This record gives sequence, structure tokens and C-alpha cells, in this order.
Amino acid sequence: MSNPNSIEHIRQDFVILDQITTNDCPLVYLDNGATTQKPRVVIDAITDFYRQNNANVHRGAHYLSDKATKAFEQSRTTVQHFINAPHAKQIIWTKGTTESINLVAASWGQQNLNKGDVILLSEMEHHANIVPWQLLAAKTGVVIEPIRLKANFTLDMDHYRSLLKLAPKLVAITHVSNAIGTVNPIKTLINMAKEAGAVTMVDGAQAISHFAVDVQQLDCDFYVFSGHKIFGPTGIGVLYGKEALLQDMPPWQGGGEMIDKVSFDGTTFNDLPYKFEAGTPNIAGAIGLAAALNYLNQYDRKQLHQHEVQLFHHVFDWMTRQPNIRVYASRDNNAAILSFAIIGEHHQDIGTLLDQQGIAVRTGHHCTMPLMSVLGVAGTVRLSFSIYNNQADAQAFIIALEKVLELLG
Amino acid sequence: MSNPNSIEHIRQDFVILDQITTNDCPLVYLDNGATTQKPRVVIDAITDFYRQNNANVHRGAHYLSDKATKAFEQSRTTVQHFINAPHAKQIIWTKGTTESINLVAASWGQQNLNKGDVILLSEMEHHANIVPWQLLAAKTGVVIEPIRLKANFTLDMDHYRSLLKLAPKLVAITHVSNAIGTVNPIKTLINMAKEAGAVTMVDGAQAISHFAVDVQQLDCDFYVFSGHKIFGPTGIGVLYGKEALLQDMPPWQGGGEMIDKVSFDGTTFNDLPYKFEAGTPNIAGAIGLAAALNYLNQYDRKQLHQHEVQLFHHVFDWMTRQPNIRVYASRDNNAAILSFAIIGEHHQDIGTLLDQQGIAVRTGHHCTMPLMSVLGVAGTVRLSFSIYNNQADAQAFIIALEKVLELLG
Amino acid sequence: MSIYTTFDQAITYNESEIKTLFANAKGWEGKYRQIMLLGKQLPALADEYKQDTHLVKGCESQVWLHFQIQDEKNRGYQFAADSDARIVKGLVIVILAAFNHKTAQQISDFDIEGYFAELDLLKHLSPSRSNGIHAIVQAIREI
Amino acid sequence: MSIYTTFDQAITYNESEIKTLFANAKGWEGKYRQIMLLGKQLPALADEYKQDTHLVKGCESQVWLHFQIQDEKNRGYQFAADSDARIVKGLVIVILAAFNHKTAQQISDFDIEGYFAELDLLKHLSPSRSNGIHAIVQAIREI
Ligand SMILES: Cc1ncc(COP(=O)(O)O)c(C=O)c1O
Ligand SMILES: Cc1ncc(COP(=O)(O)O)c(C=O)c1O
Repeated sequence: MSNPNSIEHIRQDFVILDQITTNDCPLVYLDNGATTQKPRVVIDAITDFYRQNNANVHRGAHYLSDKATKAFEQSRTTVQHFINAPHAKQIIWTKGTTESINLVAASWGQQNLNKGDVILLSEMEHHANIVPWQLLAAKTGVVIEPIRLKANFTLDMDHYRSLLKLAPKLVAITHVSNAIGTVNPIKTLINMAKEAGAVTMVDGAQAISHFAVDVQQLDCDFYVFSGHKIFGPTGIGVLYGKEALLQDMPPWQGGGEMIDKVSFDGTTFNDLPYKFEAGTPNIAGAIGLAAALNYLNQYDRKQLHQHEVQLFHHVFDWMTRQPNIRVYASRDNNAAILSFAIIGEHHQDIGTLLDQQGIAVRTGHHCTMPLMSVLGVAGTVRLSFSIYNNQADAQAFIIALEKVLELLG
Repeated sequence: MSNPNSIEHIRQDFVILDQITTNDCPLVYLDNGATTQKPRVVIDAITDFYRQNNANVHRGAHYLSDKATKAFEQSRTTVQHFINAPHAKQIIWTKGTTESINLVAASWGQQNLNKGDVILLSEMEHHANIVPWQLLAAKTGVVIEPIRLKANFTLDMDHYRSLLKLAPKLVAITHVSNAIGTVNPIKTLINMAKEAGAVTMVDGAQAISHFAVDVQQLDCDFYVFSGHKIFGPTGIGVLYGKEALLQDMPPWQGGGEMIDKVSFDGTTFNDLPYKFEAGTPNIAGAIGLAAALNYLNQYDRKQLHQHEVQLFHHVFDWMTRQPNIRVYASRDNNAAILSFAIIGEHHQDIGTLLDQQGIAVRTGHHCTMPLMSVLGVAGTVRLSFSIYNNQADAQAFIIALEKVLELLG
Repeated sequence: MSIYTTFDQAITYNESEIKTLFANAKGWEGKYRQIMLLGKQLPALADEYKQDTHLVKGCESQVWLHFQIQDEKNRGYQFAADSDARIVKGLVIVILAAFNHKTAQQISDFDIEGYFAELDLLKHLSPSRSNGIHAIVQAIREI
Repeated sequence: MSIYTTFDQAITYNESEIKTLFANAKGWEGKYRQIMLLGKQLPALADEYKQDTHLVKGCESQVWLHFQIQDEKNRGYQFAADSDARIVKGLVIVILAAFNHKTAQQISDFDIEGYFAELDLLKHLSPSRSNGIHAIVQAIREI
């Protein structure tokens, strides 16, 4: 993919990119950490489903419901293979990363954690991997300990080691920071957690679109991610869990599909994965996500990521040469996400002036307020690259930021 | 809409209907209770969103995120007006009816109900309006009392009256039965519940696609429904609640968007509706649902429903003339949904043989096992009509069922 | 009636007889008539053998499945099954005609998809159908 | 510095002066230069007036808003506001030029959309923007 032609080829699959925004500027989409764009095949998969196969799944015994159920369950298998899960029943459909984590906290957490038990998170977690545990803590009295960040934007392994001495019951950690791009040494973190006897949950929301994830190789207990951040639709996400853990967990939400028998005298529950899938699922969402994963599977993902990192390095290196810019990201072990500030300026002003030039970046706390407070800022401007960004995007960003510097200067 | 031309006009908006299924038979889709088909404008709204406006909502300050947020919040307003809610912030996006009810049970229920408190449901509830309360009961010790069904398929109002003497804290009841089509006298039920001091929740999953719902006129405390059952996408649903109740309720799921400030020392929550919308919402789903409601708003809904009921009566009257058929539905106060059995035959055999002729109906317990046990059956065959069904569908069904009777005879 | 009687009765058809029957059935109606005719010939399990523990999971209708090793030397299996649905009963005969008297190895080697495809009944085998035929085949294979 | 001093300072511009300034601004750059020039002229609120209770909700930047009745007879309002973002500061001047010294009735009658449209700043007023301009206008209107 260092071949720019291939990127232009990919770009053409994302029709949204070819548009004019504010002040007649072409769109430069660098907000991929918030959500990714969808290739034609994903949009087509959704459209085709509604135009040809739409029916409720599992419940019907007719031609359409059979087609819909097949496509839906095939999508589960696609996810299974994408993350190399042992079995499709370990793939639970959720609304997104946030719901996946809430499910683990409410079901596994409530069942297995008691007052005084320790949970380790990190200072760089997204609110989605903080607040569910805080809600659980308010109910159960578990204690949350954040692993500290070092000045070089990586986790403080010494601090982690010392926190592991508290014999935490759970280590829940992000694979990649959505705000500063750090790729955590997740395999090492998991191994250490296991040695300390902790269950492990990995927030893969930002990792999954950048590199291959193998849950068996990682040997994590739970892995979660969102469809919309990996070129799939909104409203669909995944919880992967080890079978033994999922089997033991009580259901969380109740309703159709997740039951075996219901009566007012007592109700029994369905097997995995259905036990955790109450109600009509986001059928079109699951099918769209599978289409996105199949789309990615066509490519050499390592090459795609190299390309993203190349763009990231280009901007990173330029930024570090600007006296007034402060970068919050490390150049290495970064998934092509970067936060920065112009010294003395408000991130919102920078975002507004970039937007005037068609550049879409995100400004604010990026749902990582504890991290912002560690960095000593209220917010930053964040750039996040994806497979369809090209050198022209990186260059347009730099030119636009030079203009911002001039306007503010 | 008694004008058959108008129906044919509507039919053309639903491209899926024009297809050949098993044994070269054209599709006759009578499984609308399970899920409805989507008109072209809904599919287009989703496609357009992904092709032109896709961005994460609320979080960005750029051109695309502004367009996406506008469309998303405009969709909330569309729902608000559709059910005549006082304010858009009383419209909470969920995954569907099931999640809406789980939210009420987990948030309002856990906060307001204590051991021994009584909840009234009815014997005709969908599992989605039973199991969440049973899960709550297992945690809190609340007591569930089902309102009995009479032989004419309506609720036993005397029994209801006597149960109200138990001073229930909540009456949670379906507007329309998904299995037998009964339209409950919901306004009366709500009034009586209020007099008894109970909070009321109405499961509108089956009602909303058949007739206008005015939550202020009903004066219910909560009203819930699913997008996919009213011509909208899968993975989106609505919880309406009275503002004072919603304000008092604690958040359920934690994550981005639902917070005000997060720190490891303590977190505060956002205002309505965001307090209940953790994580990236199903943006395309909300926009698709709004397109569906706007589509319906073009028509005289009373006429559309008269048309459905006409088809229902046609089949109902034919069935009651067949000696071997037992109908589980009342002719009056019915939302055009009907369960039946062929005496001595298994519902699954009937479904299979209808499917051979392109007729899509649902067989089984319809996620209403307690109702099935009251009816004394393991399951039924269910027909459910929608606005795009025509006389030819009804006739094709009758001819197909005659063939089934002959084959089984 | 002992369950062993039932086992003896259940083995009336073999695979090739079934294929002949279906080859002669005309159209979907002919095929379903044939399935239901077969279903009528499935010996009923006595009520005492219709225990919940013998129910096959994942069927919308109820399907009870029993088996025994027929002969210690060859270790062939004998099956007895019943259902409350007529089409399932017929399909049970179709399935048992293929699996009865076979060893675990023979059962696992048998190309059930090919067999159902030849009979033009393949869609019944789909795991996404709620008729339970897939579940019955799975249950037999997992014995 | 007393907050009353601040109030006095804040009223430098009126609506038509703002319109003239923006009419002369060229392109988006000219307009934003103008906004930021205005922002520089917004008198800073002393720290003691930057209380959390005076923060306007719904702004990504911090915006503090104070007001007082200027004159008991006409019941016109005087506003003082500050922000940590430069563009917001400038837009605060734009807003206050329209609302300052007006009565509640005059404020609610004022066509703020039309005013922002004329200045070609309408998109800043969108409730779906996180810049908080909509929130400031709402806050003033709800006084
Ligand atoms: C009356 C009723 N309530 C609740 C539900 C559950 O809806 P969903 O599966 O969309 O969550 C349904 C549909 O299956 C229903 O018919
Ligand atoms: C690291 C991380 N975790 C969790 C989330 C939450 O994902 P979602 O909003 O799709 O549920 C995000 C995205 O916002 C994220 O970047």
C-alpha cells in the first residue's frame, strides 16, 4: 500500500470523501477515531438486505426469515474468524463497545466482584471503560485503581507491577488510546494480569481498524469493539468472551430470543450466544459489519497500517518542528492518532479554523477526561488517520494549520 | 385507502415484496408482527447518510459532524411529534422495545421498587415485557401479578380491578397483543392504574404501526416501541417517558455522551436525553426511523388501518367457516393480527406447507409462552397484516391454506 | 410396548429405498405427501419414553431421540425417535434410514448434505430453519 | 475591578456597527480575523466572577455569563461575559451588541437568526455545533 495507486483505489470505494464542504474546500476527513467512513460494499450490503432479505431472524420458518437468519449467523462467523475466536457462539452482538463493556460490568462484574475487590484500569481509558466500572463500584463497593501514564505517553509498567500486588480481580485496558494513539503492550499486560490471577478485558475500539487482532494469541478473557469504527454501520458492536466465562455469566437484559422457557412461575435461559442477545438484534448492522470485515480481508492489513503510520509520521515530524505546537503522542508504537495543541490557544478555536478549510478533526476531551487532566489540558485537537487518507490529506492539513497559526499569531 | 390503487401505490415503495420465493411462488408477506418491510425512502435515508453525512454526533465541531448531528437530533424531534411528546428530550434512543423495557426496569425499577412491591403485567405480554421484570424480581423481591385473559381474548377487567387493590407500584401492559391482535383499552387501563397510584408503562411495539399514538392523551408514564416494526431499520427503538420521572431516574449504562464530567474521584452525568444514551448511538438507525415516520405521515393512517382490518376480517370470516380451524383472536378491537390452529395438526407443519407456497407467516409461541399456556397450546400460526398487504395476499393465503388442509386431510 | 420393539420397528427403510420413493414424488406436493406418508409409519414412542431429557434442543416441535448400540461387535447404532409434528416425523424416517445400524464412524463419514440434496430436501437441513432437522442430525452425530 | 466596570466596558458596540465591520471583512479569513479582533476587545472577567455557577452549559469552551438590570424604569439588561476561547469571545461581542440594554421583551423579539445570517455567521448558531454560541443565546433568552 505504499503504492499510492492502491490508496486511490481504496479511496474510490468511500464515496463520501469526494465532497466539498465549508468555503468550497474539499473534505479532508481526519476524524477517524470518532467514526470511520463506509465503503460502498457495506452500504450495499445494508441496502441489499432491506431490498431482498429483510425478515426477523431465528423466529420464522419461512423463506425470507431463513435467508435473513443465514446472513445474520454467517456475519457472526465472519467476526469469529476476523478475531480468530474459537467458536461463533463466543461472539455476542451488542450496540457497540460501550454496551459490550456495560454487559461485562453488569453481568460478570455483579456476579464476581465484591466490596473491596480491586479493578485496574488505566489513566488513558475512554469513559466507556471507566464509567461502567464506576457505576458497578457504586453498587458493589469494588475499588478502581488507575495505572499511571508516563511522560512519554506509555503506561508506567512499574506502577502496573505494583498495582498487581493488590491482587486485582480484573484488568480492563484499552488496546490503543483513542486520544493519544499509544498502542499498549497488550500481550505483556495480559500475561502479567494472568499471573496475578486477574480476568482481562481489552477495549479494542481503536485497535481493530488498524491491525489484526487474534484473541487466542492475546489470550484475553474479553475483547470488545464497535462496528462503526471499523468501516461498519452504527448501532452494532461485539463482545468476545472465553466460553467458560460467558457460560457462567448470568443474563443481563431480558426479553425474546434469550430465553428457553418463560412462565410466570419461572423462566430458563437460552444457550450462548443468545442468552445475551435479548430482543430483535440489529440484523442489518451485523450484516453490514461483516461486509466491512470482508472488505478489509481483501487487503494486506500490515501494508494499510504502514501507510497510515507514514502519514502520521509526516505530520508528527512537521509538528515537532513548529515552535508553538505541543504534540501529545509518541512517534513509536502509535496507531496513527495524534493529539496536539497550539501553545496558548484554545483547541476549539483551532478546530473551528481548520473546519473553515474543510479539515475534519476532533477537538475536546475525546471522552478521556482523566487523561486530559493528567496531560494538564482541558482538551486537545486530535488527528486520526485511516486507510483511505492520502498524502494530499496530510499535506492539506499542514497547509491549513499553517494558516491557523498565521490567523492566531 | 379502501381505494385499491393507493395500496398498489404504497406496495411499489416496498421493493422487497416483488420477489419469487420457494417453488416459484411470489412472496406473500404476512409476518409483519415479527418485522415490517422498509419503504424505499427509509433505505435511501440510510444510504444517503452513509454516502454524504456520516460522522459521529455531538462530539465533533466540523462540517460533517454538524450535518450528522442535525439529522440525528431532527430525527428525535420527528419521533417527538409522531407520538406527541411534550419535548424532544423525553425521547430516548434505544436498540428496540426490549432494551427500552430493560432500561425502565433497571433504572426506574431498581430505584423505586422494593421487596414485596407489586407489579401488574398481563397474561398476554411478550417476553420482552415479562423477563426484565422477572430479572428485577430476582434482585429486589418485587412480586409480579399477571392480569388474566378472558375467553374472548380480552383482559379480564374485574380481575384487573381486584389486582389494583394490591396497590401495585407499576402497571406494564401491551397496547396490542403481538400473538392474538387484541387492542387493549389502554386509556381505561391507564386511568385505573393512575387512580390506584401506579406508574404506567405501555409496550407499543405492535400498536405503533397500526394507529396514531398520542402519549399526552394516553397520559402514560412510559411508552416504548421498536423502529423495525414500524417500517424503520433494525437496531433502533424508543423510550418515551414523562420528564419528571426521567429526570429522577439514575443512569443505567455508562460511557461517553452520558456524562458531564469524569474523573477517577467521581463522575457527574449529562442532562436528558443523553443521560440514558451511553456510547455512539445508532445514528443511521435513528435517521432511518425518522424517514419511516415521515413516510407514514403522508397518509391518512386511519384509512390505512381500515384497509388492514378489512383484509383481516376477510381471512377471519373465511376461517371461522372452516370446521377444522380454530381461531385465536377476536374479530373486533383487533389490530389485524390473528393466530390460528388446524385442529389436531402441529403449527410447524402448517407453516412449512404455507412456506412451500410463498406464504410467510410465523409459527410458534410468538415470545408469549404464558399466553400460549393460557390458550392451552404449544404454539399457533400467526398472520399479521400491514399497510402494503392487498386483497391478493389475503386470497393467496386462503388458497394456500386450503391446499394445506387438503394435504394434511 | 418396550422401547426395543420400537427400535425394531423403526428400521423399515434404508437409504436407497428412500431415494426411490422421493425420485417418484412429483413436485413439492408429491414430496410432502411422501414425507407425511413416511411420518405415519414412524412407530410412536410410548409416553414413558418422551422424557424431557431425551428432547432434542433447537427444534420448534418436540423431538425425542433414543439410541442403543445394536450389536457389541460391529457397534452399529439403533435409533428410535418421535415428534409431535408430522413433517418432522417423516424426515426422521429419512434421517434414520441413513443412520440406522451404522457405527459412529460411518455416521460421521456419511454425506448427509449430499443425501438431502439428492432428495431435494436440503433446505430442511439449514441450521437457520427452526424445524429442528439440523438439530436432530447434530444430536445423532454427537452421540 | 468590579463587575460593574466590566458591564460598562462591554457595551462598546451596537448592532449596526457590527454589521458594518462584517460587511467590510473579506472572505472567511477576513471574517475570522474580525471576530478575533473583537474578541481581544472583550473586557476580561476578573477570576472571582468566573464561578462554575455562571458557566453556560453546553459549550465546549468555558463561557461565563453575568447580567444585571441596568435601569429600573426601562428594565433593560446589561451583560458581561468571558470565555477561554478567542472565537467565542468575539462572537460574545457580536451577541451582546444585539442584546445589551434591551428588555426581556426586546430580547425575545430580536431576530437573532436573521442577524447572524446577515453577518454570514449562521452556522455558529446551530444547536448541533459544540461551540456553545447557541447555548449562550439560549441562556440570555431564558434570563
Ligand atoms: C408486543 C411486543 N413487545 C415487545 C417486542 C420486542 O420487540 P424487539 O424485539 O424489537 O425488542 C415485540 C416484538 O417482538 C412485541 O411484539
Ligand atoms: C478506546 C475507545 N473505547 C470505547 C469507545 C466507545 O465506543 P462506542 O461509542 O462505539 O460505544 C471509543 C469510541 O468512542 C473508544 O475510542
